[in-house]
Amino acid sequence: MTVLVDAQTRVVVQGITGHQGTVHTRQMQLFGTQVVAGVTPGKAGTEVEGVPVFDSVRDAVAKTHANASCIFVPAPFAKDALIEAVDAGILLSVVVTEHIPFHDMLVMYHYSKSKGGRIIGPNCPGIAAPGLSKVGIIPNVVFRRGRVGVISRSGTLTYEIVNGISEHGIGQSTCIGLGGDPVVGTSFVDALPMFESDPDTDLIVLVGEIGGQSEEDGAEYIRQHVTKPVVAYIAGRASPPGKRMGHAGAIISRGRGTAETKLAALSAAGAQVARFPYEIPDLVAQIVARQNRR
Amino acid sequence: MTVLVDAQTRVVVQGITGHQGTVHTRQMQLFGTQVVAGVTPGKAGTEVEGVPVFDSVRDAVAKTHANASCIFVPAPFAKDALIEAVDAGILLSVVVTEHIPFHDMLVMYHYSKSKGGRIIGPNCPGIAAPGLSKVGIIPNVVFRRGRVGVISRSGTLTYEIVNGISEHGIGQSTCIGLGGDPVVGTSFVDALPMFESDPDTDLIVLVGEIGGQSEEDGAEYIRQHVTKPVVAYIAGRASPPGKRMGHAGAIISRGRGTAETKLAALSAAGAQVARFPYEIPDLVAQIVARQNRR
Amino acid sequence: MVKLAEWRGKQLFRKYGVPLPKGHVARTADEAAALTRDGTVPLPCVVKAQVLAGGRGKGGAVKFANTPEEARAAAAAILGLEFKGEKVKELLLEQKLPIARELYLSVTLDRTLRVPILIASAQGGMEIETVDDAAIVRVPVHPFPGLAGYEKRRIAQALGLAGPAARALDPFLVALWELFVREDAELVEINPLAVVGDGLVALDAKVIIEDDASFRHPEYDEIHDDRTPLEEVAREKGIAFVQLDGNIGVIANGAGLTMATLDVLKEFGGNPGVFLDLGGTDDPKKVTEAFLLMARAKPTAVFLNIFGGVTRCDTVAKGLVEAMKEVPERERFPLVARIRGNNEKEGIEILRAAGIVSIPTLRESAQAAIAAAGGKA
Amino acid sequence: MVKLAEWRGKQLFRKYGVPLPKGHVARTADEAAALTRDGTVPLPCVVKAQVLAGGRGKGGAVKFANTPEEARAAAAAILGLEFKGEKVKELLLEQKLPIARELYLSVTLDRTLRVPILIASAQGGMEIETVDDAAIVRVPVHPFPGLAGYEKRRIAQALGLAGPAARALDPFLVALWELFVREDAELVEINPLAVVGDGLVALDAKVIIEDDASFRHPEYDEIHDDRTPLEEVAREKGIAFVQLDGNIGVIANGAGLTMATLDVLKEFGGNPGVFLDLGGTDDPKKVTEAFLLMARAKPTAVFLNIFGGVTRCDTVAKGLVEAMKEVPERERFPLVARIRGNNEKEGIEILRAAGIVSIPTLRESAQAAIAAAGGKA
Repeated sequence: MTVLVDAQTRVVVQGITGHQGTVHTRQMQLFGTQVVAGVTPGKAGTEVEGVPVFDSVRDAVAKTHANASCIFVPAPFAKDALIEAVDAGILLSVVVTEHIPFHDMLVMYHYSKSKGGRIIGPNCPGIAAPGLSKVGIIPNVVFRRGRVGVISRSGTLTYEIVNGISEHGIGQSTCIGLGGDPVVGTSFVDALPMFESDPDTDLIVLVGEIGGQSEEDGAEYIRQHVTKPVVAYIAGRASPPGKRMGHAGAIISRGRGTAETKLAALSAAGAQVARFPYEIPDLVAQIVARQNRR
Repeated sequence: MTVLVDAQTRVVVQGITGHQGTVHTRQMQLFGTQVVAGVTPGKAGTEVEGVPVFDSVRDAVAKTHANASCIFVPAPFAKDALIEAVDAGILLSVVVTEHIPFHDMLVMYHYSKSKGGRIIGPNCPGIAAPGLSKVGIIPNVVFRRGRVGVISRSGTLTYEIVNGISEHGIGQSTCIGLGGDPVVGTSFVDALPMFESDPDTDLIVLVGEIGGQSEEDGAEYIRQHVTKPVVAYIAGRASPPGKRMGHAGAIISRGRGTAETKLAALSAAGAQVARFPYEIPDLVAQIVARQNRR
Repeated sequence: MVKLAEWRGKQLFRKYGVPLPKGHVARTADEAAALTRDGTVPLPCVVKAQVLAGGRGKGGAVKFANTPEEARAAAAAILGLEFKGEKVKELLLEQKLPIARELYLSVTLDRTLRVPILIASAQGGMEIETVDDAAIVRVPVHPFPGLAGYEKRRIAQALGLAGPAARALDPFLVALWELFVREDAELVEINPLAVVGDGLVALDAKVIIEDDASFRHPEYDEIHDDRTPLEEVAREKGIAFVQLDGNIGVIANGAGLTMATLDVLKEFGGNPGVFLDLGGTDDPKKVTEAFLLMARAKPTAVFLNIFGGVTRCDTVAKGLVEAMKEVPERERFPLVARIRGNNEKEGIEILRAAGIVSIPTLRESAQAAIAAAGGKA
Repeated sequence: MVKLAEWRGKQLFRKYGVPLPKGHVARTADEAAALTRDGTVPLPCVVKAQVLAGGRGKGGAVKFANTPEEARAAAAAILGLEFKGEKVKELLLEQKLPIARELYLSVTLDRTLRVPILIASAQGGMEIETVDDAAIVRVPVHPFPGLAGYEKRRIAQALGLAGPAARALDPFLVALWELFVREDAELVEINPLAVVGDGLVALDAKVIIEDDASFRHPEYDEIHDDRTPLEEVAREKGIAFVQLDGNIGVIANGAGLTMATLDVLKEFGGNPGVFLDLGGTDDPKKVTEAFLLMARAKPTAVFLNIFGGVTRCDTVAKGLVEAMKEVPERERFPLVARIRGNNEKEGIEILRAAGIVSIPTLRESAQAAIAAAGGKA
């Protein structure tokens, strides 16, 4: 068992003929991902990096049995692209596109959910399981195969942290970048149980940011359900609090959403809290050393 | 196991203080149904036929653990009532109300489905499992406990047919009146598997009408999946074809939807076809006699 | 259902941004001449009878005009025509456009999939039933996200549109979808949808609004469709009433039972003339009204087939007896009853007291009704 | 995000049918006098500064007038005021109404539930954060079916409304919901929502439109909010740029890494002054632009922290070196770099050639940046 992707994952890249789509198709292939199809309306019959391009996801699925999608199409068309993937029977979609209106994402999320689908992102680096498959844009070089699960709201910071862990000689089972948008398809609470039940994961690294309360919700989940060790870091202690959502937003979060409340909640839930990104590899190494002694 | 309702079914009646709501609450009680709550906004704290009334389904569920709803509220408010039931966690709703705009029903159906709910109706007589529970308005007197399952698109015709079967000394396991509207929550295709897998049902009576193609779809399901004997009747051979949906509707049905196509499909699927309602009890009796000989 | 005349359908089209030919309604020949003279309707133009039936072109209900005088003559020729039973009272005058191709586009309900479905064909301008199945594309649309990009592309492709014409299709699709959902339509059809240069124009408009949604649409209260006068009265009273060409009146409760009753009557050689579905009433006054309505249809005999459920047999019997009193002696007709179910005994007793016999089985009562109507048809 | 001034918010309210006091915008004192004299704005009236900040009442930015001359005087007093950093250029004049009670109503996004959420309180007219939690009701609404009847009833009850006032609430709720969804709002707030007789009136309007939806809303292209001029330039160039009060400029890529960089700088006593998030660019020109923008903010030193993923280290290095050439000698500042990841070696080499040293660890590079900026704050 693995988390979300494995060697059987067959990826269709929506927006494959765009710059990002093409670049990351190549990178996914180098990672070992089975990229079986691309979709760009009007470009059927062409190829990108040896991958056949189709006019629609339906055609792509019919011809290649794709079972996961990686979406690079521009924000104004991302909702349509996701609906197309869901309607074609794709149950896992990684939405890399940034700046998707959250109203669109609300529809994407609930529609996908009603059909049994799962979205990672939007505005996310995606998923990577070293040695098996990658769906998204996390740089290949940072990974090393191993038993640490990584769940992060950040992009580049995730690369930095995974790289740091790898430089300590410790590998990862699966890494998920959830994306930093107000509405994400998969949050900490959704991802934690996958890692908790994954026999290939021994410990979990959680990387959060200020804003929202998904880290607090994740902490509550950890407190109640997670038995594996958790190392957590929250970025943004020194940043000005965001003003998004104004007063009414403040009512929803009511004294949550700051670095302090998140760190306190995670700490109370039993997570080991890193104050800086570079402390994470050390904490992970200590736990791995203890686990190896057993 | 039973079909949809049993002795554990706890009914909340939405629109209980209306004339129909009150009358049928009493009838359901006489049938043996556990009617645990009623809902009429603004009438909380009152009682109807000894049943406590609440302002909202949420309150009713919290106080009485209702797990099924029977909806009598007028058509303009029926959509809201169903959404309220679904949001309160009710997974089975019998919508008796007639004249609900089909656009409303499209929303009701897909929303309910997305939450794992099931709707019977609208514009339907509901479900009855003699000796166990009734949710709806089928007259109590027509039933007799037994092993015949009845699925019907009609109202009064169902009563007539069930009564005829009972007068032959043969009882019913469960009877479902699906409702005759263009969009129904549960169609023959949805109901047939429940009866096929119900250990308390030995044979199935299917009562259809002209229009639409749900009988043809049901016939296809019977052909592929149903092992129990089926007796079928289609009303409307002598009726003028409906003009609903005009030309475009004709394109969708394309040579289906008439009494002839329905009867032919059912017959080809192995169902015994009655030409008149009064032939059904005889056909049922013959099959029961054969089954008893085994 | 509320079928809208072409010009009303086009009013809705305009509200939702569908490109239309320049046009205007006229109710007299003078108006038609004036509209073309002052440029409200550019010439040459087409003059179309505003009737609900199809086949207007072949039926002489559509004419062309190059001058105001021709427009006047065309209008005079069409106004007052009796077209498939409908008298022409209104005309729509529209600019005649240079049409490159005629397409078909509609949205209606798919009962099986339980979603709206878009139907498109590159073969427009004819009745869609006559188009080969392979030339028609059907695109179901889920009501939650609504019309998605890939669905629009499928339709553009099916219509053979690319480039600017495909872009021109987009507002049609959005408008059709929005109109269908927001106006509670059961059908929105554009046939033909004309390719004119790089653009598209809706040449005809067929919109049917669902009856059950009429509480949300008081704007259609005034619009009648092809009901007979008695059917119209029935509708106002909430009784399902349909006139056929036979002589036996049928009163039953519930659509299924009513249809089954017709099936049995027909089987034994009877000829149903009117059917009337009481529905689930338990109001004796409504029964009386229904019965008087039946009397106005002048049946040779009436067959009453009631199974009491929600409706109680004694209620129906009481209503019936009241009604019989109001029908004048010379307008009376033989009545054969079959009442079963809830309060059956009381009902039978009330009928018996009024001299009406109730026969318990459907087969025998139907045969008795046929005999009462003068035997087989 | 696009914060709309009260009068613009009310334009949207009007479009969606929300009852408002009679009112009009004025930009001069003469206009204010004329509007009240000719009855466009009935007297007595309220004269309100159209600024985005709250607390206008206490801050002297709201005045009352009983005569056109008083309206002129009030307008003259408010126009040109500097209110919380914003200059008052526009006024909204509105009829003063007899208010019985003040309520609160808003809709925004609940990130956790992933649905819009209606928030209501019977305690309106004050900042909602100061209202006790128990006096606030939150009603999440699923975007597919939209606002349902029972949800409306919950809100009416929470607001203490019954009878005609509860019925008067209905159009407010429908309008708030429709506006929120169709106009891509992230907040729609009515505070206070005033009870006036049996009716309800929106006295204030706060509408924030989501930035990411701006491609659907060209109508807001002209509206600027509280960004500084440099932030405005950054926005046009698609660079995330925020000015703080410190002296060290931070350039990083990705929001998380940028925030982590600030955390580390602050920990070692540094004082970040500007932060600039390059995002996932791999265009050297964009790096150059970003760097020149940073130069205009006049930092004491700049700390560049890049982890190359999508962004390649050599791309950033090239863009940086180009930018340094364009900054005049006397405006230059010390630069401390840390570049890691994709094409790290090439990037380090390019920087070294331009005389910029790259320090590999975050801790040491941050400390070097603080030292370059003149030591701890």
